[in-house]
Amino acid sequence: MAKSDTPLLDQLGGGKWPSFIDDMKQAAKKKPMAKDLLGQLELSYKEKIGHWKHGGIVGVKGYGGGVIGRYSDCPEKFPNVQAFHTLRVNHPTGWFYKTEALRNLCDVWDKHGSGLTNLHGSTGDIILLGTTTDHLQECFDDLSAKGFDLGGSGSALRTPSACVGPGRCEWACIDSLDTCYNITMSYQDEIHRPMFPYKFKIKVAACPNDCVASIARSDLAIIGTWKGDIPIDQKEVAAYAAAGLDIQKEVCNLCPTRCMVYNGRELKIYDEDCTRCMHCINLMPKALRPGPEKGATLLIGGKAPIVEGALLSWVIVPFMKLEPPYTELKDLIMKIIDWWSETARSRERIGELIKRVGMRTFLRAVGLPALPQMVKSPRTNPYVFFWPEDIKQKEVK
Amino acid sequence: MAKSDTPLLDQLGGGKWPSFIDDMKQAAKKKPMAKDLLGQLELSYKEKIGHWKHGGIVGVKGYGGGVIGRYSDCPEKFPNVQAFHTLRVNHPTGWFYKTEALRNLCDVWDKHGSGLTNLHGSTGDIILLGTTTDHLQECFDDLSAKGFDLGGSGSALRTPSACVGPGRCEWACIDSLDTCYNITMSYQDEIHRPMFPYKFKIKVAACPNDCVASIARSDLAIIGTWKGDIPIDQKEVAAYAAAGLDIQKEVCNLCPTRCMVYNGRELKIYDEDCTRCMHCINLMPKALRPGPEKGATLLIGGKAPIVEGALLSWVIVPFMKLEPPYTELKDLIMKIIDWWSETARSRERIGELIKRVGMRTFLRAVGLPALPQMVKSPRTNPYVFFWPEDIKQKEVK
Amino acid sequence: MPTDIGPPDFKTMLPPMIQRNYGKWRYHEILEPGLMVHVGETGEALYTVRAGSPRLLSTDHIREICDIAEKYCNGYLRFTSRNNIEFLIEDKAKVAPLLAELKAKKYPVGGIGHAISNIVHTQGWVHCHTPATDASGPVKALMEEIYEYFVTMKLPNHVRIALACCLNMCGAVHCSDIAILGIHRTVPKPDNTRIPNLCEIPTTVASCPTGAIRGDSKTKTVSVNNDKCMYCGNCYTVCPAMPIADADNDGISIWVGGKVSNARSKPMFSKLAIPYLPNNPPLWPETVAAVKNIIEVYASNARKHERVGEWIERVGWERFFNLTGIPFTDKHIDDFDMATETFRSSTQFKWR
Amino acid sequence: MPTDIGPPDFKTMLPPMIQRNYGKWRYHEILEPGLMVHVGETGEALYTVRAGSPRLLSTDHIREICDIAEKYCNGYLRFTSRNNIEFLIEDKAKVAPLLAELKAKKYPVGGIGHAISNIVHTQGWVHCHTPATDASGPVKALMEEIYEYFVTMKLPNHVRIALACCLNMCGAVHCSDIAILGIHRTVPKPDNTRIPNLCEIPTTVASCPTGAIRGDSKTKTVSVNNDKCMYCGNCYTVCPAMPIADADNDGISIWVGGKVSNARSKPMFSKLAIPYLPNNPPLWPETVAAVKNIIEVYASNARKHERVGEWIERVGWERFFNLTGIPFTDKHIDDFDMATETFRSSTQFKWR
Amino acid sequence: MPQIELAGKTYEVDEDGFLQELDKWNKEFAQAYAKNEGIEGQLTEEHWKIINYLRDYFQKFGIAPMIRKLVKDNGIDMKRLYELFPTGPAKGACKLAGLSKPTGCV
Amino acid sequence: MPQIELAGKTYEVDEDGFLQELDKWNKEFAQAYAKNEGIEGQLTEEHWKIINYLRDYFQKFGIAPMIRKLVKDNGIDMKRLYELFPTGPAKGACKLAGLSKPTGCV
Ligand code: SRM
Ligand code: SRM
Ligand code: SRM
Ligand code: SRM
Ligand code: SF4
Ligand code: SF4
Ligand code: SF4
Ligand code: SF4
Ligand code: SF4
Ligand code: SF4
Ligand code: SF4
Ligand code: SF4
Repeated sequence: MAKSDTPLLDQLGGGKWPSFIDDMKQAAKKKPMAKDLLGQLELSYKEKIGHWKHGGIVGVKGYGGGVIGRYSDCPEKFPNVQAFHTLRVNHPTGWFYKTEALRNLCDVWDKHGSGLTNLHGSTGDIILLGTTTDHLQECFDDLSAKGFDLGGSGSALRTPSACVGPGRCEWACIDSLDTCYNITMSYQDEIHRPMFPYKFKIKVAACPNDCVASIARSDLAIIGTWKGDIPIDQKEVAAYAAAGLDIQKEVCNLCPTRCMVYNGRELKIYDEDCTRCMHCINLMPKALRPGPEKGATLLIGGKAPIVEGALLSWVIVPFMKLEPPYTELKDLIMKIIDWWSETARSRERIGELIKRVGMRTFLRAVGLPALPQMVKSPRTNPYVFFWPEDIKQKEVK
Repeated sequence: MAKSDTPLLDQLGGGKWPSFIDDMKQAAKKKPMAKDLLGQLELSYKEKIGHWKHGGIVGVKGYGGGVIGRYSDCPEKFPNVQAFHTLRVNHPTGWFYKTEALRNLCDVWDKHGSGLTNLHGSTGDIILLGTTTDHLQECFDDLSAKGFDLGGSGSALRTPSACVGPGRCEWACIDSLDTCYNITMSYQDEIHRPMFPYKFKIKVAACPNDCVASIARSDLAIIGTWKGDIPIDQKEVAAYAAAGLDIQKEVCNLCPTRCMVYNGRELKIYDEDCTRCMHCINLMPKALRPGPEKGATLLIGGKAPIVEGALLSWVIVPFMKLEPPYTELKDLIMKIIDWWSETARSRERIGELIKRVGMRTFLRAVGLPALPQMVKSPRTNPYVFFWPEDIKQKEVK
Repeated sequence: MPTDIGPPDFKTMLPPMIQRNYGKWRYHEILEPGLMVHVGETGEALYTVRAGSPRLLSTDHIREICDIAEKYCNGYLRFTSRNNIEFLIEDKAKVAPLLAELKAKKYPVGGIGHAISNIVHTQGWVHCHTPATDASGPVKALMEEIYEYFVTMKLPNHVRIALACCLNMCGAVHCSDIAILGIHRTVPKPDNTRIPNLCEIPTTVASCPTGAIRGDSKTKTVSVNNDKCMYCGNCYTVCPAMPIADADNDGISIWVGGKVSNARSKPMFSKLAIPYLPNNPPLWPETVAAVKNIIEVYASNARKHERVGEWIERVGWERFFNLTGIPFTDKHIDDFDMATETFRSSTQFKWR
Repeated sequence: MPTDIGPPDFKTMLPPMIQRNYGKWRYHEILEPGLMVHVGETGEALYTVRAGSPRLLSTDHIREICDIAEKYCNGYLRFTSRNNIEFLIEDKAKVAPLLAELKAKKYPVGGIGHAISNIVHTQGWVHCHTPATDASGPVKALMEEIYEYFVTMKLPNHVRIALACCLNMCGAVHCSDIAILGIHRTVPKPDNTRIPNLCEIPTTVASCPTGAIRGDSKTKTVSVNNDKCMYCGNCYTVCPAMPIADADNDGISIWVGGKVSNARSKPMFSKLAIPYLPNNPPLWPETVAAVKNIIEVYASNARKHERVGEWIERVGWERFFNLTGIPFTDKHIDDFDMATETFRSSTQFKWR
Repeated sequence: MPQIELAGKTYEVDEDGFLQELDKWNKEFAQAYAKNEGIEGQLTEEHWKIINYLRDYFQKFGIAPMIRKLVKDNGIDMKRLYELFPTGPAKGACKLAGLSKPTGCV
Repeated sequence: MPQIELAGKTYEVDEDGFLQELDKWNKEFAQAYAKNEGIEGQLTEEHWKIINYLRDYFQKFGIAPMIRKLVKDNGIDMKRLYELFPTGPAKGACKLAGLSKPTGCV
């Protein structure tokens, strides 16, 4: 038997969990690009180091982003990945597909690229992994013809994403899919033509379970919530208890506000103390559901650590009704982005900017009132700024 | 009736709560200084502003601190407080007094000063409030003759203080009084002749109730604690229950680690989970007491907000046995102060210094091991420094 | 004269019963407001009567206290870490007469157990050079109004109040159940004619927490960026030519929810409740009313043993502002260097 | 060609049953690992089968998935936010045959409920220019070993694992139950012959979180203060002439206890568990073993419904290090700008 | 390292066509590269305005301006900018202006 | 503002005797004030060493040195320093050296 070219990678082939190496080898059968990618990866495995050069700026006409340029640092060994750019294709909201659409994508990609993809990238895009500079425009044109468009990259609005929400979840308090799609369509220009100080990400989760990790991974997190009492179906409560759920221990004792009382027969919730964490509802979907008045909490600033340390988004609007055409939401987004664009340094995320200039400056700029819901607790340091109008000015004599 | 010179202050005289104005007036009867102080204070009340000039550097021979210089900004109106310096006199540890000692102090102070005092200053000193520059040395000499000495001020070790501890408290895990007194006597030079980068405060509390607020108000907090199981006297537990203490609700449910179980007859503590918060002991002193092996937790860095924001001291030694002559403790204190003195900027408290250079640098410098007890949780940011010896150095070819 | 003799040895100041039971106390009981007994392993019982003090004491007042201690306590007494007087009585029979005499002499007896104790405070206009308010005055005005809570034990837990007259916080205000803090609100105006002679430029520049001060080492002058100044006054502390006091704008802020004990919850900082109240000597009515309101809302809402901060943590700050009627403003939101730690990074909150 | 057409309208991709029950689902039930049903107000039931995916998919593999979806789901499927495949079945009768075919084709079925789901990860050596480790490789090696937890539901709660190949953290590692993070450990050496032409000096200087870089705008060069550099690689991101990768010292760190859901506890960051493990391709045995150990200690110690972070918060980090046998070092102690927030300002701790 | 020759001069460029020796930039270079960036024919005055603006800014501040600023300072809108430089300001305009290749946020 | 006269010159000083016009400092001033600070007779070479050190340091860095540094750099100990300047380095030595009055940590 012929000695393998990829003895290290071979060890990752097969097995119980599907292997990316099997997919790469599958693609390598038809695509020299994929074959050289395997080869270069084997080299990386041997040398424990990456073999891509820094950066690369390539693109398609009329767009400032959507493609990640990449060049091999050993093209002499792997000429087919000398250039190996990635296209970020905006996914259908909620990552729903008819197979026809996926097949179209495959066809385009077999024609123009390596035949390798990521379904999906961390931001949510369909990642078409690796093609050459001269294929970019044509590939884009073919994608367009099939109804697909590029997603965001660079200092732009990044491809918004949403949890499955009303598509398949009983807890959706907002239409995460429609909100996300509406935003995506409204801000095509902002997605395709970077003109922000840095990236800006929006993610929409239809309830506080936050199945798109919006609070951690987006600059603006839109999370469904409710006002009013959690409706209780006591019959179903009893059924859960009968089925073996220890309601006191598993539900009441884990309620963060301890606002539930169960007497062995009936469940009572002191709703004014409930902070809508979802735990009880998660455990008893048949018995409990979100309260009657639905809307979204908006949070700002989430991001990964570079530069100032990671941030989790924080509340800026405790409750906003969200209904098409989402005017209130979009007005606020534009105000926020305008202020950020005017005020930020280059490569400064909105969260970092607010950290630098203070919430008070931000709130005033975008016209939001200060509310206790915005903080875990008020400040502990006495370094309080007053506005000029707070201060009695000296009479000029 | 003659119109009062101090109509505003008069409103604060008398009443249910003892009035400082009454004391000032009492002193004013014999002391012109006290009288002018009243007058100047009335002026401040009228104008809503202080009338002391900035600073003042005065002292006694051989000492660099212990006196706070003060000059009036309107000596023309109040000539007797033109100079009005304060002596900080080191209190007897635990603020215990024989009346004789207090009477001695009063005599000296009537001779040399305003006849006004603070019992005590926030750091713990006897504050002799107001005298003139020419009286300082004599006053000091007379105090010495009566067995008193000055406390700290300036960039020095400040007068250490301690909770009443073994003097009158059943919970004392360490001899807070003796430890404090020993430190005070060992570091007379450091108290009287400022040569640190800034102030350094030590407070000793004999148990985690921390009745001297050491964790908030001292650079080095020494707090008694224990190892081993909390002894339980079940008879006394029953007695408390009989007397109306709701043990489940008031004791067990408020235990921060929820490590207590009460079945209506017996109390059980899962001591390995107990974090020695004192709550259960506080509520049932006859039934429970600190465990058998006594010692201290040392914490560093507590301070008020200026400059970098307030700090609460944090753990650097989870457990240290404390017995005379306290060699281990004092060795560590000297190591800490040496490192601080060599490393700090001017006016940089030890807590701020550690904040600036990192705990790892501090721990290495003073030879303490890193322990999980030092943190609430490990770091969340990935900005981890490695020591040179952690890193494989490149071969020099 | 010998120097460095240190303070008198505390052991010489201890009543004999304490010397016998030193480190061997068995338990204590609070018998009534202001009176407790500690029982030693020997079976001996030491009674403590705690009485309020204005802290600013005249020598004559001290002598009066000595008289009392000599009459009932063989001349032994102590002061507490919160400046109360503790009469230490070995002879049970003397407790009642002592209480009677204290009552007659109008010494408030209390401060033990679930009560308000003495207010830790600072110098204010009496002796300091940086105060934004007075210390003893607001304390007296307030204690007068909350006296009831000192001489009874009807609060959910003890409530520790502190006052500091400027941001230096000479006291425990950063970790108090309720704290009263003097604040300036005017940007200091550097007097650059005096600065070259009076101030160290690098020290002045370094003193500013927010980096608002720029120094010119050649001309030995400084300038302040007004937008970055939050009036902490630290520049004035190091440089007399940066006056900050301003009768029109100095005042008081109120802070709540701090603690230092490790009992149940961990030590906590106080948090801002009211950003500004005017200085209104001699009775500071706004401040007194504000503190009283907080105490009363706490008293009627907290559970037994809950400190102010523990109560607020349980019910939430939304609820605190709602119940007390204190308006929440953008000043409550931290904007110093670790502000993001205080932001609500969660959808868990209450509507009010 | 028209531009800015945006993605296909998701509504055109929804199975008819979803269109009918859109926003009107009543409840769901998890029937067995990897299989759940959602019941709408209409009474209709939609079955979902969740299958694992390597994320890096060849077009042929995608076509195979399409074949399956066409056979059992009328050509409808979706991907999850963690890159699993979800087959959406309207016809209950097709569930069992689908499961059988997936089994035959070796698609792991699971990831629902109290399980480990797919590992969110990044590009690594496959496509990125800053990685300190590979992404797909360690993920595959690890999933192979913890496969069991994907196809069953025997954990206390779900465990979300993520991997990022550098500190940019393209994924959820900063808030994951368990996170695997590639780290560099070598100070970048600026190539000052190339920097003037390739790099913006102000941008490079500003890129450094710890201010380790000094720039000279005249010579257009930079220098690095080695003592202040913690190898984050951000300077390399903006300046190609600051190479940071180093085969000998790059590797992996392990983080634990993060979460993003608001269920019970608030969202939390992941915290450092293991500062460094070597890059050992192709199987990364140290990393796999370390993660497995943490999962197993969690599985046998946490209470039902407790996420990893919730369990650790309850028992304490002392206990976590003790139970897992992971050594605690000075690297675990934060020393970045908000470090003091993480220090133990209390005497409340456990001995182990 | 790829090279190109223009009017007898050799220029080092990277794979994306970005100049590797910034001081070698001249107008001929910009013009010669325009076609690559989808610009037909001669660079117009409007092109030069942008190019000169970029060069001035880069010289002065050591960085490329944020695009919002570029657009504002030159009184044009994004649409026009992309008409002038179809491959966009980062890729097209900066390249022709002889700035170092934009990095970072991709 | 108090004033003192020495050898025909007038000096402005504050209540504590600190010079208010630092550039007026001269050796006579130092000597004249020595007595006030508990120094008998003429300032010795040892005194001058400290005074000069203080002045140099202040000139160079704009601040007074930390005392630990002063002691170290001059190879003396605290005991000796207080023998030389009985009122201490901040009050005594800095005053004679014509530094601005130490502030802050009191
Ligand atoms: C492809 C993708 C990873 C993946 O394998 O899925 C990715 C890949 C890169 N990211 Fe990312 N990021 C990707 C999602 C993320 C996420 C997660 C998310 O969006 O939910 C984050 C964390 C959230 C956030 O935005 O903070 C993320 C935080 C970063 C950062 C750090 C940004 C920060 O402010 O801390 C950088 C560095 C930068 O922007 O210079 C970065 C930069 C990069 C670059 C462009 C490398 C660089 O330094 O220029 C990577 C290109 C890799 C390549 O060669 O293809 N990427 N990046 C993800 C985008 C795919 C998609 O469009 O769907
Ligand atoms: C007298 C006293 C207040 C009182 O009425 O009790 C006091 C009074 C002064 N303190 Fe204090 N501090 C006093 C205890 C404290 C405490 C409390 C403690 O020690 O427990 C603190 C907070 C804890 C701490 O040290 O952080 C405290 C934190 C400060 C600070 C801020 C230090 C910081 O690092 O944040 C300053 C400012 C400074 O040092 O420049 C300061 C400065 C001052 C000065 C010297 C004013 C100044 O700026 O130079 C005050 C002199 C007042 C006067 O005219 O007499 N004082 N100071 C206390 C000392 C009496 C004693 O010796 O017993
Ligand atoms: C006398 C004094 C110590 C001293 O050396 O002077 C003292 C004495 C006692 N403290 Fe204290 N504490 C004293 C200041 C403190 C302080 C410091 C402070 O207030 O600045 C604290 C921390 C306060 C805080 O957390 O902010 C303090 C927190 C406690 C606690 C914890 C209470 C809690 O639930 O948080 C206890 C336990 C209790 O009360 O059950 C306690 C208990 C006690 C006991 C019962 C201890 C004993 O067995 O003797 C003593 C009398 C109780 C009382 O006053 O109710 N002591 N105690 C101090 C009296 C001050 C005063 O005049 O009011
Ligand atoms: C399909 C998906 C949404 C999507 O649009 O793709 C989804 C779907 C559901 N989630 Fe989720 N979650 C999905 C990602 C997430 C994420 C995001 C992530 O993992 O990156 C989270 C936050 C994770 C975190 O906190 O770190 C998430 C936190 C939850 C929770 C909260 C669990 C908790 O106790 O913390 C629930 C409630 C529960 O499981 O009881 C939940 C519940 C559910 C339910 C039961 C909702 C429903 O009624 O349909 C869905 C199936 C449960 C399941 O998978 O166990 N989902 N869910 C995502 C599947 C990812 C996967 O393939 O594994
Ligand atoms: S975030 Fe809420 S609504 Fe959205 S899928 Fe998850 S559980 Fe359902
Ligand atoms: S949603 Fe959460 S907070 Fe509200 S009652 Fe249920 S468990 Fe409690
Ligand atoms: S700190 Fe502890 S030992 Fe000291 S007095 Fe308070 S309760 Fe007693
Ligand atoms: S001391 Fe505190 S933690 Fe320990 S058992 Fe008692 S209440 Fe619980
Ligand atoms: S708090 Fe400020 S004003 Fe009050 S005594 Fe302390 S330093 Fe002086
Ligand atoms: S008052 Fe405080 S913030 Fe303002 S300039 Fe002075 S030091 Fe800075
Ligand atoms: S985590 Fe870092 S190395 Fe990995 S894809 Fe993102 S930017 Fe590239
Ligand atoms: S690797 Fe990070 S810490 Fe080191 S110099 Fe570069 S940016 Fe700074």
